Amino acid sequence: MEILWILAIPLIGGLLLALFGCQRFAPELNSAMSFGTFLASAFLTVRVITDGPMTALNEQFFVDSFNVFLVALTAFVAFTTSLFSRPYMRIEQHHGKLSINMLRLYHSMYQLFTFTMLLALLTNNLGIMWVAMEAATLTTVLLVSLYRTPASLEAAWKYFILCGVGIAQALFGTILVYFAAEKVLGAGGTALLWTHLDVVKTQLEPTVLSLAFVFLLVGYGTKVGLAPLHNWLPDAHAEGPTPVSAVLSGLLLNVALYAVVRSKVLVDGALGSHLAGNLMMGFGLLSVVMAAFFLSRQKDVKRMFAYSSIEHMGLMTFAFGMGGPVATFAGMLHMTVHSLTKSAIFFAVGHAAQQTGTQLMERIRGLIKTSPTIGWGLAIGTLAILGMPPFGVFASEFMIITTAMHSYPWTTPFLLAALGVAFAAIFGRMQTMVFGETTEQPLPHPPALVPVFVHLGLVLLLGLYIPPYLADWYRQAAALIG
Amino acid sequence: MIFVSTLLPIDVALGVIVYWLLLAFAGLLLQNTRTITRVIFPAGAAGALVLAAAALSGLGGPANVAVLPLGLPDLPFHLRMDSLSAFFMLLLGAASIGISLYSAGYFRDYEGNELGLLCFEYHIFLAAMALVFLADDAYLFMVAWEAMALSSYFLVTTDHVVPEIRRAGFLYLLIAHVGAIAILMCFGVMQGGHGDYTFATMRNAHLNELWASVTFLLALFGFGAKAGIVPLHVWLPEAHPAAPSPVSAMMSGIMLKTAIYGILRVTFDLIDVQLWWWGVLALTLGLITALFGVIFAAVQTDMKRLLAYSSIENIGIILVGIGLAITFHVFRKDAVAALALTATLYHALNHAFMKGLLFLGTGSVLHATGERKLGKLGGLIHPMPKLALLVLVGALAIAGLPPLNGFVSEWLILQAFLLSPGLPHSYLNMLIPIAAAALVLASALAGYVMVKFYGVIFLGQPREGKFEDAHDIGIWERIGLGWLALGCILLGVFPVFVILLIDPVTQLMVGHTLGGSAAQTGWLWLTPLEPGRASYSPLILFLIVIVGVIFTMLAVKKFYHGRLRHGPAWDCGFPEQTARMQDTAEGFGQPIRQIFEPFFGVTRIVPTPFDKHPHYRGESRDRIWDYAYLPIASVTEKLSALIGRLQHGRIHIYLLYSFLTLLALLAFVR
Amino acid sequence: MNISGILLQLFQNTLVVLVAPLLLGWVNQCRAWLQNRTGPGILRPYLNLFKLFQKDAVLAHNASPLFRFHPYILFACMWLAASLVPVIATDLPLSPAVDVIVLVGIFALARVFISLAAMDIGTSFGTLGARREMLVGFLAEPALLMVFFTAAAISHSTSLSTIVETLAHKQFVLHPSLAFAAIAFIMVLLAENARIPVDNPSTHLELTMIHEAMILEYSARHLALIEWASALKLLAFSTIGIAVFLPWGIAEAGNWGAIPLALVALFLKLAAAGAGLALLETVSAKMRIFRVPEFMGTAFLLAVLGLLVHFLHGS
Amino acid sequence: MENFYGQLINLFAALLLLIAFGMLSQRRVLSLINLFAMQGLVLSVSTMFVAYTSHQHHLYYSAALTLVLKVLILPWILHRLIRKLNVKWDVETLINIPTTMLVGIALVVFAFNLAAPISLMAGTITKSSLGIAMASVLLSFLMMITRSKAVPQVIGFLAMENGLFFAATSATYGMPMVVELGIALDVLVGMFILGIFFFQIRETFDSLDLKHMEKLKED
Repeated sequence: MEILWILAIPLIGGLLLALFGCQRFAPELNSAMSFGTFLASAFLTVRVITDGPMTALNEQFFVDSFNVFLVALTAFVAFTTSLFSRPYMRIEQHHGKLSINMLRLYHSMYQLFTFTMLLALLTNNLGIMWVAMEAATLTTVLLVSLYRTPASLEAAWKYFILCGVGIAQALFGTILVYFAAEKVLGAGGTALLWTHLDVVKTQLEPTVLSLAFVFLLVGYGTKVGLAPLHNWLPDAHAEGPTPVSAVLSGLLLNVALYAVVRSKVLVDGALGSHLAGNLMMGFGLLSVVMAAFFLSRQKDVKRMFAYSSIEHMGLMTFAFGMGGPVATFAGMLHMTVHSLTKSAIFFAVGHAAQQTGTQLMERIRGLIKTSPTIGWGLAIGTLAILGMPPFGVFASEFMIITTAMHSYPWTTPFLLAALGVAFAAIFGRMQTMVFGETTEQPLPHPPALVPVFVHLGLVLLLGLYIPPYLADWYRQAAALIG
Repeated sequence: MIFVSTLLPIDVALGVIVYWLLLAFAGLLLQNTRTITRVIFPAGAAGALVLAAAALSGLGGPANVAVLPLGLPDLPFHLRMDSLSAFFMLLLGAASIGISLYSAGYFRDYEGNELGLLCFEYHIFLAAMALVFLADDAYLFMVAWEAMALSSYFLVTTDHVVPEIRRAGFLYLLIAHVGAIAILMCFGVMQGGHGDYTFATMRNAHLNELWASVTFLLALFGFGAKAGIVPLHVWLPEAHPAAPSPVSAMMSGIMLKTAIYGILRVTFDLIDVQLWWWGVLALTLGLITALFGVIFAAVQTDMKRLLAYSSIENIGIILVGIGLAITFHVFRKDAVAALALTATLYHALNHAFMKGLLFLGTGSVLHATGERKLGKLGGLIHPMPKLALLVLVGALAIAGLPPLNGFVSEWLILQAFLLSPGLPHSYLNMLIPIAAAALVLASALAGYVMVKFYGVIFLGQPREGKFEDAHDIGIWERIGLGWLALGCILLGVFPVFVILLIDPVTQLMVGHTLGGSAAQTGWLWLTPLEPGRASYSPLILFLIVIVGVIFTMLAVKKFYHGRLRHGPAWDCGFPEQTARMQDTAEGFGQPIRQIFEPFFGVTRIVPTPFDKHPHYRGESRDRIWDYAYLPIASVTEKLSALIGRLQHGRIHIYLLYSFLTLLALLAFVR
Repeated sequence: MNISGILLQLFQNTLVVLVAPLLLGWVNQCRAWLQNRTGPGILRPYLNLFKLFQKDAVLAHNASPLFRFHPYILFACMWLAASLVPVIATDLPLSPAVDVIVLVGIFALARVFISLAAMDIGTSFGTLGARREMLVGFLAEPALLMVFFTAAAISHSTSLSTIVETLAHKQFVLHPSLAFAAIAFIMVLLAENARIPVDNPSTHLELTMIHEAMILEYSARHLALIEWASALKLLAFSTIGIAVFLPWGIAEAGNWGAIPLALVALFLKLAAAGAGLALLETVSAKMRIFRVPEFMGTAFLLAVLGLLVHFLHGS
Repeated sequence: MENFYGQLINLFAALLLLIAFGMLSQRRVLSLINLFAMQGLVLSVSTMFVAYTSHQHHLYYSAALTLVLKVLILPWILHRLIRKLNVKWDVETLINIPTTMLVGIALVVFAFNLAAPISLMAGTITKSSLGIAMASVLLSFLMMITRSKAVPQVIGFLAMENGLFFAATSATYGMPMVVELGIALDVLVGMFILGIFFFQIRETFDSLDLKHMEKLKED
């Protein structure tokens, strides 16, 4: 039942905001809708944790502890982001960057985007999952080009074409999976249902599935932002409005990775080998290393953090690729903390950019002086994302790296070297932005930094203490996807 | 010590840590200068006192263990307090009492909000260091370690408006982080495959020689980065001057010792095998570090940089001790190993007091004159006699002069050197005397450095401007400095008691103690092995000197008419004397620079005879920058430029990437 | 420690204080003879001290307490050093309190104090002297210590008494290492006591002066104490040299009969040493100040070499 | 009879591939659109045959869907667009057609080899055409890489969609209806958004040439 609510609220919200998007209360309505979604997802989570996995609408929808955790995360971050976007967008409008119609578009698309992500997470049907992923692209592409600047148009075009093409490969992969499943489950609806596929995964035809996985990996991997398919990501993050960057980086990538992980489970089950895992590890490692080296060349702050997202998605992909309880646990923990931290960082960065009127890092100075909350938010967030204890990112990285040392020792030097380079790059720039003298004016509207500190607080908590029920929950999920 | 009987030392230590954290948040919330200086810092000092007491009672007691239900789900926080950690906690507590009390006075004219933040970071820093000593699993250790690094980083960048300070902070945290990565890998190697990261399992895990060596090297690198072992020292002379003086005192006096703790913990406790060449490596590195540090200290022109380099030197001396201990331990000469280890720990303890005292002293000088350049200071003994006296104690102590504490530890190390012969390797036997010579040279140079430091700051006449308005130190500063100075004297005069304190640690590390033989002829006489071979009684020495002085004075008073006139300085009848005729800091260091020319990248600005305003400047740079660090930076630069090309901007190229990836993968799985 | 020990200690204390100027006078006298001058007489130093104690003390305006306090410390240190060296008997009750390393430490303490005092007034010559003193010192100190280490390595002990015991009363062995050590020790002695070729004790207003430059500002009683202290230092070094390199004749522990003999031996040795010192000073020329580090470095290397030779012979 | 239809479908498949090559080499936008429409037609007809032979009724729907969407609506939109944007006659210079062709042939060979083992195990009468489907997907990919203007690139994108659809029908008698509809919806919406884009791009860069959009890069 909650599933329907979760999906219905944002859908309705999208339509409502398409109608009333011009009203003054649109931002509040947006937040309210997101809050509703969050509540529903909370109820769903509680039920799944108590009653275990379940399906709905003759198996079209399906929740287990893996995707319910992502659902909760998505709904939560979507909610906090909507809170942040309210003053942010007001300030943008105040600066004359946005017209009222653009705001309407933004709000309704925001809700629809949430809807598509939740659909992709909740559906049991791989085909529908594909449709939802494509829809997620479609809903965000106009948001990326919201400012209508040449750069934003270019970014949006690249985003659209690259992700579209990538997704097309994923469709081919899905077809192949269906083709293989049809042999076992017979033609028709059930052959694409994850629950059924999971049962019979060992009987699926290996050669087909290996081919299928290649297509799925390239397809969804493009959306995850794995190197060398990542090229759309920095542009889109840098040029879109900050709330969009936040949800893209914090949520969409997770959802895409979720799709990859689901298919990995099938494929490894069918092949009985570790092929899929190895491929993922390879891509993950490549992404981490390349992103680290890209980082040291950035001038635009949002672009830099986009690359850091690539790095962290690579790390997660690596973790899920390694498999095993600890690594998977770490992967999911990393998903959580990364979404929270990265979105928090984007919130802070957004306000910083508004305050200084630029995203160029050498022009941003002395945030701590002008607006300490933004400055400290950025500083702490950056340190957290760099894997500094006692923040949660360190916890997950610790588990990932130690597992890697344990089972793939040769990878650790690369990982650690990459982390070191990334540290030098990001930290050096953060310092110049946060510290020093400045002559900036404070913002016209008070910035909303409650979300920032809520997120960072959670991350800090997760670094020091992972509540047992959360741990059990993650363990269940890890057991599911092994 | 009633409370100790009722609850374990580790509980008390934990309590103090929590208490410090509470103080930190209190400071952050209050943001009121008066309250923070008058209440919170003294309260922190009280906490330090309790911690020291707990550690004292924990020394020699059984290792007591605690597990907190925090941390990772399958790796909760393990804590353990054995003699080693107890000793270092004693160091932390005892030294930070003085520093906190001093801070209570020093920070009195900071603004409230800034001070609130500073107080927060300061107490977090304290708590983190204590937690490092308590940690008994890799995760908690890393958390505490990095929390320590972070808090100290923010303390260093307190005055972040200055670009140099930002740069210093960046360099510091970067090197600290690289070191932390190495430490993490070191733990990873030590757990040897059965993914359990508690120290307990590491103790039980057996490593073959190769992996043990890898572990040791990683630990040496990782902890060396924090300790400032050459060539990882570059952050130290940048960060220490940048920080507010109590923070410098804390970092140099205590934080560097956490690295020493780490090395000892890994080498003697967590690894079950040692190899003799580790000792030689540590010995050599230590000597290089010591000489390097002291030589650079001699040519510094900034008083805090000078002290920072002197810290490098002392770390080198400590490392030499560790190296000796390892070597002897490997060759089963545990008595001598215990001697070397005792000397090491003793010196660590001494350095905490001496360097704390000196850094705090520079803080007061800075506060009174607003001047850090030695070239502008001078004659401060007249406006600030109390400070001058207290700092003199520290300077003499760190110069390794009897009967103060610096001398005792160096004496012990030299004894260890002298008792070394008879090692199976003839090369080692050759190396040991040379090493001893180098060590002696370093400590003699330390005397040079300290004469320069004290003489240029406190003696003579102010070189530029006058410091009439330079006020002497207030009551809190006096208490803090007094405590540390007292420590320097007592540690120097009653060595036997200190050695008895250290005994349980050496027992734990090398399975042998010194106290039995050291105290065999009573607490008055320090006899490392047997009275015939070497003995030293600082107290008697002290008394004799005092008696001698008093006797002479009385005699002179008795027989001398005591007529005394005051006049201008004679100076061989030199016509006019100006303060600028005294040696500047550069001038005083010049002979050293001439002798050790090749060490430095020297840049000189020498005036021509026709200059209206002749201006001489000599600058000695650290060559290691050019040889070690800049290449690494440029390589990274090039690599990232190379990879940056991939981000080409043409969508066709991007499509081509995906296309090729697809084809490659298809070909691969096929 | 028994009463006789205490008596012996007191005796030596007084003895060294009284004898020190005599040695100084003797050396100067010998120098004069060697340079065909009629010298000032052996007792000249005593008269100097007496004269200085008559004069009024003149103190520079910005002299700090440290400046006035320093002569006493210097005197006490040197007195202590001189009186703890086993010159006539090896079982001085106080000698265990101080071994060779500590002895070096005491000299270092004195050096640091005299340099600080020199910097106190803030005159150009004073700081110059202090700098040079430390320059000489930081090389002389390790050299001296290395010399002692050689002796200590031979006798497996750093306490002077034991060293003397071993070298004088155990079986007679020629130690080649001691040869190196002896040369190094003499070089150190020249440097430490401000003798030619390192420094010239009998002149002011030389731009290359070291020791004199430091005490320019002192007068009357302070100067007297300093002079006396340097005489004591010379005595201490000579006795140390004697104790380490020609210890024969020094009375063994508890052997009271040997003490008068030891006393005679001591005076003979001192006379010889003083003459030798004077000879050295006469035949050698004062060197440029920048050559001093090389000189001291040579001493240091020789001392290390001695130690190495000792270990090479593996005794 | 069966295998006659089978041959017929294979013939259509061959046509599809031929058209794909044609698009790869076609310079003029207008004829590119026509080719695309033709491809859609071939696709729907072949789907119809498959439906008829395999009695899979839902395939009729999807054939109809294809007809409406890919033969009528999309080409119509494209025609309108190029008329509005008045790029109707613009010709783009392709780099060296023979090379592109050779690469294309290589791709076809690669695709066939890849598909061979799968085709064997396919139970459908259209088994052999799976390789062709894969080939046309790769060819459209290649086309997107070689085109330097926006509209042809999009056409390549849509052509890829065709290939996928063909793969679906040929390999598995089509996906479940829900999915088919979803995909169709996505394609349609995507087309609209692209249309919006063309105008935005046009009014920003006053040309649809992609060489204006190479600013965002590392330098």
